Formats: sequence, structure tokens, C-alpha cells
Amino acid sequence: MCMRYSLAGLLTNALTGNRNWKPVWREPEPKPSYDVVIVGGGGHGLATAHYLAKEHGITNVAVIEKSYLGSGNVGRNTTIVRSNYLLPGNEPFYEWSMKLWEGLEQDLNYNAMVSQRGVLNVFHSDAQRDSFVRRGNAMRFNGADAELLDQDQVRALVPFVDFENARFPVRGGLYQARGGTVRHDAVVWGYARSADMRGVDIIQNCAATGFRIENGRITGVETEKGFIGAKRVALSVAGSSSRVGEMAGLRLPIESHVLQAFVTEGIKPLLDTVITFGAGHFYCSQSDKGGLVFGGDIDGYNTYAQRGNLPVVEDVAEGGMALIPAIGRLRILRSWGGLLDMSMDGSPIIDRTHVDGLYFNGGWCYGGFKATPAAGWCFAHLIATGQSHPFAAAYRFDRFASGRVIDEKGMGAQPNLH
Amino acid sequence: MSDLQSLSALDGVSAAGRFGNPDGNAGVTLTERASLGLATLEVRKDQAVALAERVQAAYGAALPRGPISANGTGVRFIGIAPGQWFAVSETLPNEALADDLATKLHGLASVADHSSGRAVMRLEGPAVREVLAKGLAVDIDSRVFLDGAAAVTSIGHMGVLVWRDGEAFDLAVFRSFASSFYGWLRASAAEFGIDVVT
Amino acid sequence: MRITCPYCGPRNLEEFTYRGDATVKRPDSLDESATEAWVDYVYLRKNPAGLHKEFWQHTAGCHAWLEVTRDTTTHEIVAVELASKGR
Amino acid sequence: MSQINRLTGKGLVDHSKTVSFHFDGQPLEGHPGDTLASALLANGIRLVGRSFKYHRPRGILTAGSEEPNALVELRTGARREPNTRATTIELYDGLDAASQNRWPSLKFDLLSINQLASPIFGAGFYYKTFMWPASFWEKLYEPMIRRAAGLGYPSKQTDPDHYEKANAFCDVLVVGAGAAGLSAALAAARVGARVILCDEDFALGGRLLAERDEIDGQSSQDWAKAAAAELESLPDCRILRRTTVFGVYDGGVYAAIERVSDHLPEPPAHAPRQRLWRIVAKQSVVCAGGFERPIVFGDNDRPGVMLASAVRTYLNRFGVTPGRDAVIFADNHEALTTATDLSDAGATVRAIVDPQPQRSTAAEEVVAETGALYINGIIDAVSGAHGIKSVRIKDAQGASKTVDCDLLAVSGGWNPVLNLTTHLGGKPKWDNALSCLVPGDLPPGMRVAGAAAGQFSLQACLASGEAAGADSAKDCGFSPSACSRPAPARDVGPVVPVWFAPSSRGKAFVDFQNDVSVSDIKLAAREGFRVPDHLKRYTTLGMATDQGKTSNLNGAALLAEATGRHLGAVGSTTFRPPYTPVAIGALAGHHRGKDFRPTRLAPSHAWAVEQGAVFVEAGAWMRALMFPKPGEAAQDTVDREVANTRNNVGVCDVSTLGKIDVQGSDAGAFLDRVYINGFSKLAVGKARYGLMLREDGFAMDDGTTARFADDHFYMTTTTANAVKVSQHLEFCQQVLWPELDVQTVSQTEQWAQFAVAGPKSRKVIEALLDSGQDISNEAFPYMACGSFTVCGGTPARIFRLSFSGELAYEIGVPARFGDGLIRAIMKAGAEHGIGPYGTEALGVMRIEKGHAAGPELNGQTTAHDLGLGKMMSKKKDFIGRFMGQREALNEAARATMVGLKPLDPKMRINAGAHLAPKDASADAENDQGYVTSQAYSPELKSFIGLAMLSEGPARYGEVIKVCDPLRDYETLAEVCSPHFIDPEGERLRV
Ligand SMILES: Cc1cc2nc3c(=O)[nH]c(=O)nc-3n(C[C@H](O)[C@H](O)[C@H](O)COP(=O)(O)OP(=O)(O)OC[C@H]3O[C@@H](n4cnc5c(N)ncnc54)[C@H](O)[C@@H]3O)c2cc1C
Ligand SMILES: NC(=O)c1ccc[n+]([C@@H]2O[C@H](COP(=O)([O-])OP(=O)(O)OC[C@H]3O[C@@H](n4cnc5c(N)ncnc54)[C@H](O)[C@@H]3O)[C@@H](O)[C@H]2O)c1
Ligand SMILES: Cc1cc2nc3c(=O)[nH]c(=O)nc-3n(C[C@H](O)[C@H](O)[C@H](O)COP(=O)(O)O)c2cc1C
Ligand SMILES: [Zn+2]
Repeated sequence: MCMRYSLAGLLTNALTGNRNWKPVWREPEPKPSYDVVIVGGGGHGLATAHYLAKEHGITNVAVIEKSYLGSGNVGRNTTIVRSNYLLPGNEPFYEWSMKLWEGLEQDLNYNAMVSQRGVLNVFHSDAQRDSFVRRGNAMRFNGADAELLDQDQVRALVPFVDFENARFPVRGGLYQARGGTVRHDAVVWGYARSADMRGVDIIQNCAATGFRIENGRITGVETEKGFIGAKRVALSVAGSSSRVGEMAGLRLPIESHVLQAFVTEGIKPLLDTVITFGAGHFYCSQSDKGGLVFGGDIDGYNTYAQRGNLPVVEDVAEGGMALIPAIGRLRILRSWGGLLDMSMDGSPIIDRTHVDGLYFNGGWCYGGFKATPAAGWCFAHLIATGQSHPFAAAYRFDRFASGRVIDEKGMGAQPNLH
Repeated sequence: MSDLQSLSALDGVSAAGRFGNPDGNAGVTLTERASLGLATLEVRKDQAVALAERVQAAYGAALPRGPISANGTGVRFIGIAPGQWFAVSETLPNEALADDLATKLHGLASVADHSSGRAVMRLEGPAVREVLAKGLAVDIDSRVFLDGAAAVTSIGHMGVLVWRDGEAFDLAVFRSFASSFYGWLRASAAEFGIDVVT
Repeated sequence: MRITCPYCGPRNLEEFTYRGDATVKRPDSLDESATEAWVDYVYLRKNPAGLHKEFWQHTAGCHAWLEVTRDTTTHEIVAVELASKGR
Repeated sequence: MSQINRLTGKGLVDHSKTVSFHFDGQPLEGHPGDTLASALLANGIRLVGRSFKYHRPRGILTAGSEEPNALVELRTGARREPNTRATTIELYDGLDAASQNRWPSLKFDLLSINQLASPIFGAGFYYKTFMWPASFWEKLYEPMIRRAAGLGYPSKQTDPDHYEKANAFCDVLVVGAGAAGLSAALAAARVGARVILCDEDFALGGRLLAERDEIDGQSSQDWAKAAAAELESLPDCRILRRTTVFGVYDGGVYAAIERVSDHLPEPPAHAPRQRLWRIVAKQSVVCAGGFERPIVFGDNDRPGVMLASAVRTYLNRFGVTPGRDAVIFADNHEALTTATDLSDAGATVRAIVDPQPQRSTAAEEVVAETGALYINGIIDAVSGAHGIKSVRIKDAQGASKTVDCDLLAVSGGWNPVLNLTTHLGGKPKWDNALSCLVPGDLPPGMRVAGAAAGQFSLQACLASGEAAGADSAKDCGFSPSACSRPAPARDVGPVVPVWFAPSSRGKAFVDFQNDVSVSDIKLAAREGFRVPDHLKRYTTLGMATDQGKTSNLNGAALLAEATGRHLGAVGSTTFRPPYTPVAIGALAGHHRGKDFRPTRLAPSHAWAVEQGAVFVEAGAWMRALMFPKPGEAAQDTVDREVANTRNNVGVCDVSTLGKIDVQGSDAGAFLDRVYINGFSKLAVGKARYGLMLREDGFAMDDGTTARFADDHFYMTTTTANAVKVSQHLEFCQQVLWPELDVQTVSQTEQWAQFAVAGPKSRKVIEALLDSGQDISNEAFPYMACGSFTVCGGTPARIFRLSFSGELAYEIGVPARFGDGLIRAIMKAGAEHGIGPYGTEALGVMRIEKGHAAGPELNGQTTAHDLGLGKMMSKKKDFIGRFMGQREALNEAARATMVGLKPLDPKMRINAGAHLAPKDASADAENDQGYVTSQAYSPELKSFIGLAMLSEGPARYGEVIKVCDPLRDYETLAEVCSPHFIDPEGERLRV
């Protein structure tokens, strides 16, 4: 079993050659059956396991992951957390997530380096300001923090932004001081460790390959390590949602797209906040290792290849140079891609499926990292109680048929435009 | 006829002279082809054969089936899309070309005037391919992009129709983009030097 | 990625605009009983890992809408046709 | 002589010229052809930088782009480039470089005390700590961590240099110009293939320049020179020096960066700093060579420890000896040539330490030649913090011996450079015989040759390069002749590679730059991070600026050992683009600043500039926002423009609206299907307002469409949606209804179009009309359209449309007359008091009239929400019909468009404010809608607003609260009809 981390422990271990550290989580063989099997060892799957155990006392749980833990989007995202949403279906959920981030280290006894360095969305026109104001007010109506900054206030925060020679000059920004970044891998390891300590079995290299469904009810999961019986099965496989869902006969309002991300060589502190460009596709923060971590638009076509193409690389660089022309000589060190579960309205789904005992969590698009705690919280609630959590009440499948879509950007049923 | 002053798309945008590298002969020369007749024709449903015959009869050109141009009497027909051509004429300037086409091809093609909607620039000189390569993602090697060949594509986020006329390249860009396009061109040609002729 | 437009020839990805599943068929909008077909048409698209028939428009080129058959795991393109063909 | 380690007359540098430069302020000299690294070594400088975490003193390990240690800040001011590898910087006169990540100086660095705490600072320590007390994290721990992070300092000033992009097409792209690459390029280019040969180095030849080999009776350096010369002479071969192919993308697209001016103090006039090449190649041959592996042992990071191949590079290519007293520690025989080369250069080879049990004849010969001590054993300890002073060697029997030296040349064998072979997902394979990873599945069209393919002998490099070049040409349709070089039998490298000298003491570094040591790897394995990807993320192995080029495999080998697995089964992490770090500026090229995106200028732009207009970005367009008089306040300008238009006449350039020509015998039927309302019955000579939906039933765009003939319509769209609507129409035409005879083409650029609005507008238009044409109310009523001539025969289209709510016309002429027309309009209107108005006044007037625009057509609203639900035809098929009928899109509770009038007319109705019942608190439960648009109405002498309000139209007369907590603002307003002015539309029809 794992040990609690403490200052004393750290020092003692240092003095004894660090020889007594234990694995952060066990590597058990799967049991024949569990109360709940969670498919997908990403942030959401692991958070779900943690809250199932901690909040609902359900510990006879396995998380099965096809590769190594955190190999999916949770380990390849730009780590931005914020609760600056517009629509009533979304804002309370993301604000709850923000609150859970704020207490995460203490909850997990693991330092996930929640860095509330602020999130600044700059705007470039009156029309854009008005829509940001609408959003900022939605946040305030929901008890979240939001500030409207004028040009001078933006300049004070990020003096190196192009104010003089820009094609689309920055006129102000919407700022959420409580937003920021969280160390992505630590979130995985922290939730995994906490779930494991409470008895959850975490099983890597164990892809779900099929589902056993009898009389419309799920009875277990076929995996690379054999059949695992389960009273309830919860899918949390992000970009693989369609592939995995199909095995259970689900047709999902989801397309798989790739989003690329980039990191520069490590440099001394430059950017003290998260900043997003309002006139193009670019958002950026500086990691605690010193690299600028940034991204832009999705590539825009269905893919499972987990890598992108050159046009988006150029587009992101153009956006970056337009916003911060001082980064011209900084060098991109690495670029990579992650498979997004882009939904038809750009908002997620946490719901039951037509198969009894089979639950679905997905459609997180490019924004599910910030949702990790609340998604785990609400998904666990749904699995444990059979009822949607109030914060996730709008995240249902039936909204597509009814027309009660949650379309933050008003783009319509076209995943690559969200 | 008109009492109003007619301004070409590059009026007020490009001044004559040498820009960029001042040494030796310029790598490229830019000449605006102003006052050309420009029009699109798009075949009406099921009229492809009849249209081709009419164009042959009226203009002496065989409408090309791909992105190349066919020269008729006074009019060049450039394939720009399935069933669509861009017509260019010096002898039927400005709106006259579209009027002429609309009359002669009535019922067989939908004709639209673009004589005011494009800036047409002729680029030539020893560095012309190198300059264009800075924006044009189309292979314009002389063995691939033959005389008369054309491409609808974009340069620096701006739509462009380019066709080859002998050793020169003609570029048609949207009128409202003329200033930005010219900016791109000057920056791209700077290392070779560019002579702007007006 | 490069797509060979049947009209213009091979061009870079940035000249094209994507629109997803090309196997969908627009139902009859006057058939009031076609609710399910409409929900499918608007919200459910194929998303296979493997060959995918999809719409692209050559927006920076000839403006033709294309049906492209592409492997979503390798990005290999096996066929490109004009979407207007055979409709 | 200042260059104490320069070998007179040796190497490829130009000894006849000197180049001056500065390092940490110290003036130094080198020669053209040097890198900064070779010049520093020539000057006897070994200490160059400090490592990331422990601030360990570091020197130069390699001679190429894989360098992990010798990183400097190059240049100063706005051109400062942190983390630049000294080994790839081409020396130029005036070069200024500084060491980094040290304070106060390179020699004395305070943070090197971190080393003392290294037992605490082990892998992943921060995840376990900094949690107590919670509040300290933000105030203390995090700022501290961040200050310590990073290496060099970025410039915070705008990058002054220009960058550009270029496209290239070829049959065969050859990456790397070493023995294999030159052979490949020659084989392909000689038979006429279009070849592009890229090398990131400034000199062609790869290791041929660094070794004293012979090819066809020539020295390898001469052979490389001759091969390059022949390639230069072939018309279809383009050689790109200083050009790194950094990424492989789908469809044969290769991205490369050419460092056009980086070898100069600053780019010459008219030249870019760097150029991004987008290369489309039918075939490619990757000849990227190999990386030599370091061996891991205690204090293996001390300045003066250098890869053996790098030692040879400095000797043979740069004419510099990195040391005078050398020890060699290598597990392979190739490294023995290092001893010969050193000794021939006048250095003393003190010892050759061979961890392999067998002593070969080759070794005997080298020992005889150099007089070096030969020891079967390992390096056990290294002394000399700022530069190696001696090593302790432990032999196979366990006996130790200390040898003084200033250079330790190390080789643990070679790894092929695999990066480009994997960018499309190919996984490298483990090769047991070579003890390294070799390329696995390759991207389509790619071949690999030379060391990159695991062909390590020179003969094999030449032969495999030639064969790959010839085969590639063949695949492009050329007929190459038979290969001239027989492929030799596969050369097998070290049989038992030695990764780690386990008994050595001191911290043993695997990843030099990120300070990942053997103990970190063991700790990670102990804590369960047992796959390379977990190891990487937990320890940061391979995540530094060198991406683990010299460390990844060593790390995997140590992980294999720690977890009791075979190295071949452990696998590797993923290589990702770019191959070496790429400047963001280069990827953006020309597109920054004002050139970030093109600017579209309306036909009256020059005229508007003359009038002193203030402009605003509207998508790509610049539009006149307003036309202030000198000294006038903005609000006054807008009020004046509105009042003048409503009272007299105003003119506004509306050319930016999308204009689409719709022709064909089915044009009417087509429009019936794209608009919710009907158009086929519209009379010729008339225009009609139309609303388009998306297929999901939400509103997409609106505008008027005019009919000029049975088979000819002219549609207008909003400025913002022009392109989107065109694409949509093309989809409908080509995909949904190809059976219709309809053709569409954008005419936006062709027509300059002006709105002339106001009670006196008819007089102005009449003054422009050529004689004999009638636009009286009877002949040309509201919503009429027609073709006319104006101003002496200028063709014009005139529409009697009104956005402002006044009597108004839109007049269009071919854009070449646009500038002329605006001047003519102003002249004709002068006697009627005409004034131009900008988009701001336009916005005020449309709000006064309750016309929906961008803020209301936000993609979340339906026809019902916009008050246009009744326009939806029940009888016909149209886009969005079916889904638009859904209850949720039509229910009363939806936020629906209304007008708002503040109870106090001086109070603003802030756009973006939310709406709550009068006495309710501003919270989620009471959130009933939001303000979309606001304006000050000079006519009503009040602020007004448009809003989307739940059950809106049923609430006219109700007083609600306009809440803008974001700006600390609240006011009360009355809900009203959005048609504030002339609701019956009488003014339009006069
Ligand atoms: C480049 C990029 C940048 C992003 N930036 C942000 C950001 O800044 N802020 C933000 O909030 N969000 C961001 N996101 C989105 C966010 O990362 C995701 O929405 C979120 O991580 C998804 O949830 P997850 O962590 O559970 O997914 P994942 O980590 O992808 O977890 C799904 C897991 O399921 C596993 N799996 C798949 N199939 C099977 C199977 N058959 N059997 C077993 N296991 C299986 C996968 O291997 C994977 O580990 C970004 C995403 C990307 C790609
Ligand atoms: N005997 C041995 O054990 C052994 C082992 C390895 C190498 N060698 C010797 O090394 C040489 C290998 O020849 P080779 O031709 O395969 O390699 P090389 O190392 O001589 O040349 C590779 C070239 O590729 C360039 N390069 C690498 N990646 C690039 C990129 N992405 N973009 C642009 N340029 C890039 C490098 O700058 C270099 O010039 C031979 O001389 C061989 O004998 C010998
Ligand atoms: C926030 C963040 C910061 C990163 N910083 C670095 C870095 O400094 N160096 C590095 O090599 N990779 C960095 N990466 C990228 C990872 O190496 C890796 O590419 C990514 O997790 C995706 O995995 P893959 O490339 O193995 O598919 C970072 C990733 C993230 C999400
Ligand atoms: Zn095309």
C-alpha cells in the first residue's frame, strides 16, 4: 500500500537513499468481476473512480486503460482550467469544477500544482467585447469571478502584446483571475493514487474489446486480459468514444478530431497568465518548467492518428506572432496531437445509455481537462445513484433530438466549427 | 461611357519604380493589366455540348475541360472549375466582354462580369518562379505548368487565379485585396528587386 | 495532407474545407414522420477508424464539393470524386 | 597566439582570416568555418553553461544539433535567442554570446547548491511536497519554482527580423548530405530527377568532413567537395544548406527551415532571417546519419568529457584539439580512430579504456601507434568540476588507476537518427545485432539510407545511399543505371553495448540537460513508472531542448535493467516534430503585425481616408466607423450622422455585403429552398428580405435578394457571412440538388454599392440618373430594383431598400467607378445637406428600427426568437424546415427579441448585460435573457437596446432590471417592441 506524503516522509526518504518509496499505484491483475468497471484511464475515468470510492463508498471498482495511464488527452492537453462559460447548461458545472480544483491537493494529498495564474481572453472589437461581456455576466450570475479589462489593464498584465502594429488591435479583455493551469500528469497520478489507496484496481494495457450485454443489460467487458464481469460499466474514453461505443451498439453524436499542442524550449519567466487571442487561433501559458505551452484550432477532419498537419502549425504560429511578436525567436521544441471527442454542439454528455447499466461520459471536445474533477464527480453520482447530478442535468443525449442543444459558439451541428 | 473616373485596382496602391534590392537588373517586373474584360461563364444544366459549339463558333476557341486556357479571337478562356471558365479580353475591355458573352451565349451559360472585381498583374523576369513560390503552393515548373496552364488557389490567405502566358505569369486577385497582395509581392520580391511598371 | 482535386490536381490541405460524413442522405423535409431520420441526418455521422467517405470542398480552388475516401488512422486517401457526380 | 588549441593548417576553416566574437563579455577570435563551439574550444574554453536543475558546470559534449550542454544566449536586445546550441552556431564577426542559467557568473553560480539537496530533489519530488500549508503554494513555492525554471532569458521586445515561407516540389527529397545523402542525391539527379538536397549544416559532407577516410582514392573531405560540386552543376538539383527538415506530414509534405541569415550579425537588407520550406516530394531518402551514445558513469557530465566522434570532428573538420591529454572510453572499435587522430594532431593519448572483455588486433595497432595505455575496465571517477583534470580507471580485476587528462572521449556505440521516419506514426524496431533501434514502418514514399538505416560502415553508407537514390528516381519514372557500388555485408556494431558503468561513483547523468541521473531512473521504476513514457514524464528524461537525442536509449536501457526486462521489450517514447527546435517566427513567415491577415479595402476607402474617417475592422474589411469633424466627440459624431440621415440624406459604403449572382432557369426554385420564405414568385424588378436557416433549424444569415430577370437573382448576405453563405449555396447546388439548373458566383468585388438614405435621397439619386429614367415612388416603389445608367452612361443597379428605415436607395456601379461615384453622390447631395455615415450610425439606425444583425444572428437564435417565425413557409421544403419546427426552437419561454427603453433615458442599456425581474437578485435563477445591442437614439433622446428575453413579446410594458455586474452597472428598463421608430414603415414608402 501507498504511503501518505508528508514533509517528514520526504526528508526521511532522502536520508535513506530514497530506497523506500512504494509504487504510486499497485499493478493488480483483474478480478473476475467488479461492481463498476470504468473503461478509460484518463483524467475523467480516474476522477470518477476516486469520487465513486470517496463520495459514494463504492470501492469494488476497476479502471481499465488500453495503454499507459494518462496516455490520452489528459496527458497531452494545454492544461488550462477556467470556468468562463456562457450558457446556463455549462456555467454551474464548470464553476463546480473550479472549486474542486481549488481543493484538489488537500483532497488527494498530491501536489497537482494548481496554478491560478489567471486566464485572459483579449478582444479586438466592440462586438467581441459585447459577447465577452455577456459571458462575463453569465459567470457573475453564477457566482464565478470575472473582470472586464480595458486596454491599459491588459497592457499592465502583458506589456509585450502587440498594441502598436497589430492587424487586429487588442482593445481589452475578459479576465478570470481564478483560472489558470494545472500540471496534467500530476492530475492523473494523483487521482490514480488516491483511488488505488481506496481499493480501486487500476489495470493498464488492458483495452476493452467488447461488451457482454444480456437482455438489454450489461454484464461485463471483454478485454485484452480476458472477460471482466461488471454490474455497471462506465465509458470515459474521450477520442475513442465512437470506437468503443460502437462495440456496445451506441451511435454517438461525436466525431473524433485531432488538436495539436506545442511547447517551446524552457525560458525564464515571460508570461504570467494564460492568454487567448481573440482574432485568431492561439492560446498560451508558461509551464512550470519554463516552456510556453500553446495551441490553436483543431485540424478539422475526422482522424484517429493522434498527430496533425502543417497548416495548423503555421496558423497557430501566425496567431502567436500576431499577438506576441516577441516570441519570434523562441523555438518550438515539440508538437503533438490528441484525439478529441468533438460533439455536435460542442458540449459534453454525461448520461445513461440505452443499455441498462452502461453509462457514458464524453463529448468534451477541446475543453475537458478543466472539467476533470466535476466530470468525475457528476459521473460518479450518476453511476452510484442512477440520477443525473444537477450540475450535469443538461448533459443528456436527448438534447439533440429535442433541440435543447448547448451551443456556446452558435456554430450548429458541425463538430469541427466548435 | 461615363463621367466618372475609372480607377484600376492598383491605382493608388503601386507606384512605378524599383523596390527591394537595387542592384543590377530586377528579378521580376510587375505590370498591371488594367481595363481588361473579365467575366465568368458557367454552363447551364445539360448545355455543355451546345455551349462548347457556340464558343467555338463565336470566339474560335475550344473550351478547355481542365485548368488550362484556350485562346480565341480576342478572348482567352481559362478553365477554373468543372463547367466554369474565366474569360479575359483586351479587345472587349471592361464590361464589354461580359455583355458580349451574355448576348452570344444566352441560354447556354450564366455570365457574370468581373472586370472591376479583379486586379490583374503580369509578373515576369528571371526570378518570377522563385518569387511566386513564396506564396503559391502549386508546382509551376515549366515542364509541369505548361504555357497556358492555370490554377485557382491562394497566396498569403488571398484567393488568386494564376495563368501562364509564355514566360510571364498573370495573376488575378480580388480587387479589395489588391493592396495587401501588393504588399506581399513586394516583400517576397525584395531580395531579387522588383520593377513596377505603370 | 494533400488532396487530389479531380479538377485542379493535387493541392495542400489548407485549400479545402471539411464537412464530415458523405454517406448521409437528406430526408424529405415535408414528411412529418421522418423525425428519427432527421435527427440522424443532422446529429449522427459516421466516425469510423478506417476508411471514411467524407465531404470536402475545394474552397480555395475550384469550389467543387468532393467525396473523399480516406483512412482516418493513416490519412491515406484512396479515392476522390466530385460530389455532384452520380447525384 | 590566442587560439591555444588551434591546429595550424588543419581542418576546413579558413586560417587566413580571423573572426572576432565575445563570450560572456570576453573578446575572442576564431576563423570562418568555425562554429561557436569549435572557436571556444580553440580558445581553450571548456566551461560553457550550467545545467537545468542542479546548475552543474557543463562543457561541450557533441559537435552537432544533438548537443545537450553547450547552450548559450546568442545576440542581445530584441534579437536575443536563448538556448542556442554553440555547436550549431556558425561563427560570424561580432558574434556575442553569453552563458545562461547561472548567477552571478558562470564560474560561481549560487544555485549550484541545489546539488547538495539532490537527494530531496529527486524525480517527481514536487508532487509530494509544497502542500503545507496550502496557502504557501501560491505565495511562496510556486513563484520560487517558476523563477528557477527555464534556461535562457527571452527577449520581451518585438522580433525585428522578417521571415518568409516558400513552396518547393521535387521528385526526390534527400535529407542529409553525408556519404549516404550525397550518394543518393547523385544517383537520382544524374538521371534527371528533380532533387532537393537539404542539410542543416553549412557545409556538405556530414561525417565525411569529420573523418580521415578515403573514398575512390580521394580523402573523404575532397570526395564530399567534388560530389557537392557535381550536384551544383546539375540543373534539376537544388541544394539547401543550413536547412533542417524538421517534420514529415501527410501526403509527401516535408517541412524544413532554412537559416538564411543566422550566420550573419543580422539579416542583410531585403533578406529574411529564416525561411520555412514546404516541400512536396514524390519520394524521399532520409540520410540523417547517426548519433553517438555517451556511456553513463559518475560525473560523466564534467566539462572535457566529449563524445569520441565529436573529438574527431573538432580535430579534422575544425582544426581544433579539444584537449592535449586525452583518455578514451569506448565500447567499440570505431572510436579507436579517435586515438589515432588525436595522436596525429600532437595530443597525448594517455589511456584507452575498453569495457569489453576482448582486446582486438585493431586495438593493438592503435596502442602501438599512440603509445597509449590500454585498460580493460571502466571510468570509475572523474575529477575537476569546471573542467576534467583526471580520471580514475578501474580495470576488470578491480584495480584502480588515476590518469591525468583534460579530455575524456567517450563512445557507447551509435544510434540511427530515426526522427523523420516516425513522424507519421511508424514505430522503430529493435535490432539485436546492432543493439539499437532502427527504422520500422516508413511513411509512404520514404527510404532510409546510411547510418540512419543502421548502415554504419562508410562503404555501406555510400552503397545504400546510391541504391535508395536510384530506386527513388525509378519510382518517379526515371531509368537509373545499375548501382556502381556493391552493398557490403552488413556491418555489425558492438556486440555487447555498455550503457552504464555501475560501480562508478558520483552522480551519473543520463539526460544531461535536464539533470536526470541513474538514481532518478531507479526511483521512478521503484514508484511504478515502468514504461518509457511514464519514466519520461516522471523524471523529464528526454524532455529538454535536445529531446533526449543522446539520452533516450541509455535511459531505456537503465529502465530495462531496473525492471528486469530486455531492452528490446521496453520500447521507446515517441519522436515528434520538430527534429530540432524551430523559431515560431519562421513558422509564421510574413503573416504577423499588419500582415497577419490580408486587409480588404472598400471602393470608397481612399475617399473616406480623405474625409478623416475612423476605421474599424469588420472581418477582413476595414470599414468607416464614423466621419468625425475636427474636435468632435465620438458620440456627437454618431448623433450628427444619424440625425442628418434621418432629416436630410446620408451615404454609406455597403460594398462589403456579400453579393451573389444566382442564375439559371431554376434559380427561383433554388432560392425557395435556401430561404424560409418564397422567392420563385417574386416579380422581376423587385427585391425581398429573406432569412436562411441552418439545417438544424437555427438562423444562419439574412439579406435581401433582388430579381433582375426570370432566371437572374442577385442575393446579398451580411458582411460576416458572405463566404459561409457561398459555400452553403454551393453545397446545396452540387450535393443536395444537382438536378436544378442554377449557377451562383460571388459578385462582391465587382460592385461598389452605396446606401443613400434619408428623406432627400430620391433627389440625390435623381441627380445622378441619366435622363429619361424614372425612380418616382410610383415607377420605383419600395423594394423595387432595376438596371439604370448614371453619370453619363455608367451602368448601375439601383435597389429601393432601407436598413435605416428612411426613404433609401442602394446604388451599385462597377467597382472601378466606386471612387468616382461616392464623389459624385457627395456633389449631387451637397445642396441637400448630404453627409457620409459610418457603421456606427448605421448600427444606431438599424437598432432604432429593430432589424436583427450580427449580435442577434449569433447562431443560437431561431426564426421564432428573431420574431420571424411566421415567415417560415409551411408548404415548401427549405433548409432547416424540419428541425426548425421542433418545439424547443419555438416555445414561448425562449429568449426572444424585444426592445428595451431605460426608465431614465440617460441610462445605458449595456450590450452584454443580463436581464432579471425588477426586484430579483442577479443570480442564475433569475437570469432571463441578455442585451444584444445598444445605441443612443438621437430621435428618441434616449438610450435604447435590443435584447433576447424569455417570453419577450408577452412582456411589453414590464419593467425589468438590466444587470451588468461585470461593470458594476444596473438600470431599470421597460420592455417594448424592438421597432422604436416608425413601426408602420411609413417613411420607407414615401
Ligand atoms: C492538445 C489538446 C489540448 C487541450 N487543451 C485543453 C485545455 O487547455 N483545457 C481543457 O480543459 N481541456 C483541454 N483539452 C481537452 C482535454 O484534454 C480532454 O477533454 C480531457 O482530457 C478528456 O478526458 P480524459 O482525460 O478522460 O481523456 P483521456 O485522457 O483521453 O482518457 C481516455 C482514455 O481512454 C483510453 N481508452 C480508449 N479506448 C479504450 C479501450 N478500448 N479500452 C480501455 N481504454 C481505452 C485511452 O487510452 C485514454 O487513456 C485538450 C485536448 C488536447 C488534445
Ligand atoms: N563505423 C561506425 O560504427 C559508424 C557509425 C556511425 C556513423 N559512421 C560514419 O558516419 C557516416 C554516416 O554517413 P551518413 O551519410 O549516413 O550520415 P552523416 O552523419 O555523415 O550525415 C548526416 C547528415 O544529415 C544531416 N541531417 C540530419 N538530420 C537532418 C535533417 N533533419 N535535416 C537536414 N539535415 C539533416 C546532418 O547535418 C549530416 O550532415 C559514415 O561516414 C559512416 O562511416 C560510422
Ligand atoms: C503541459 C505540457 C507541457 C509539456 N512540456 C514538454 C516539455 O517541456 N518537453 C517535452 O519534450 N515535451 C513536453 N510536453 C509534451 C510531451 O512530451 C508529449 O509530447 C505529450 O505529452 C504527448 O505525448 P506523445 O508525444 O508521447 O504522444 C508537454 C506536454 C504538455 C501537455
Ligand atoms: Zn479543385
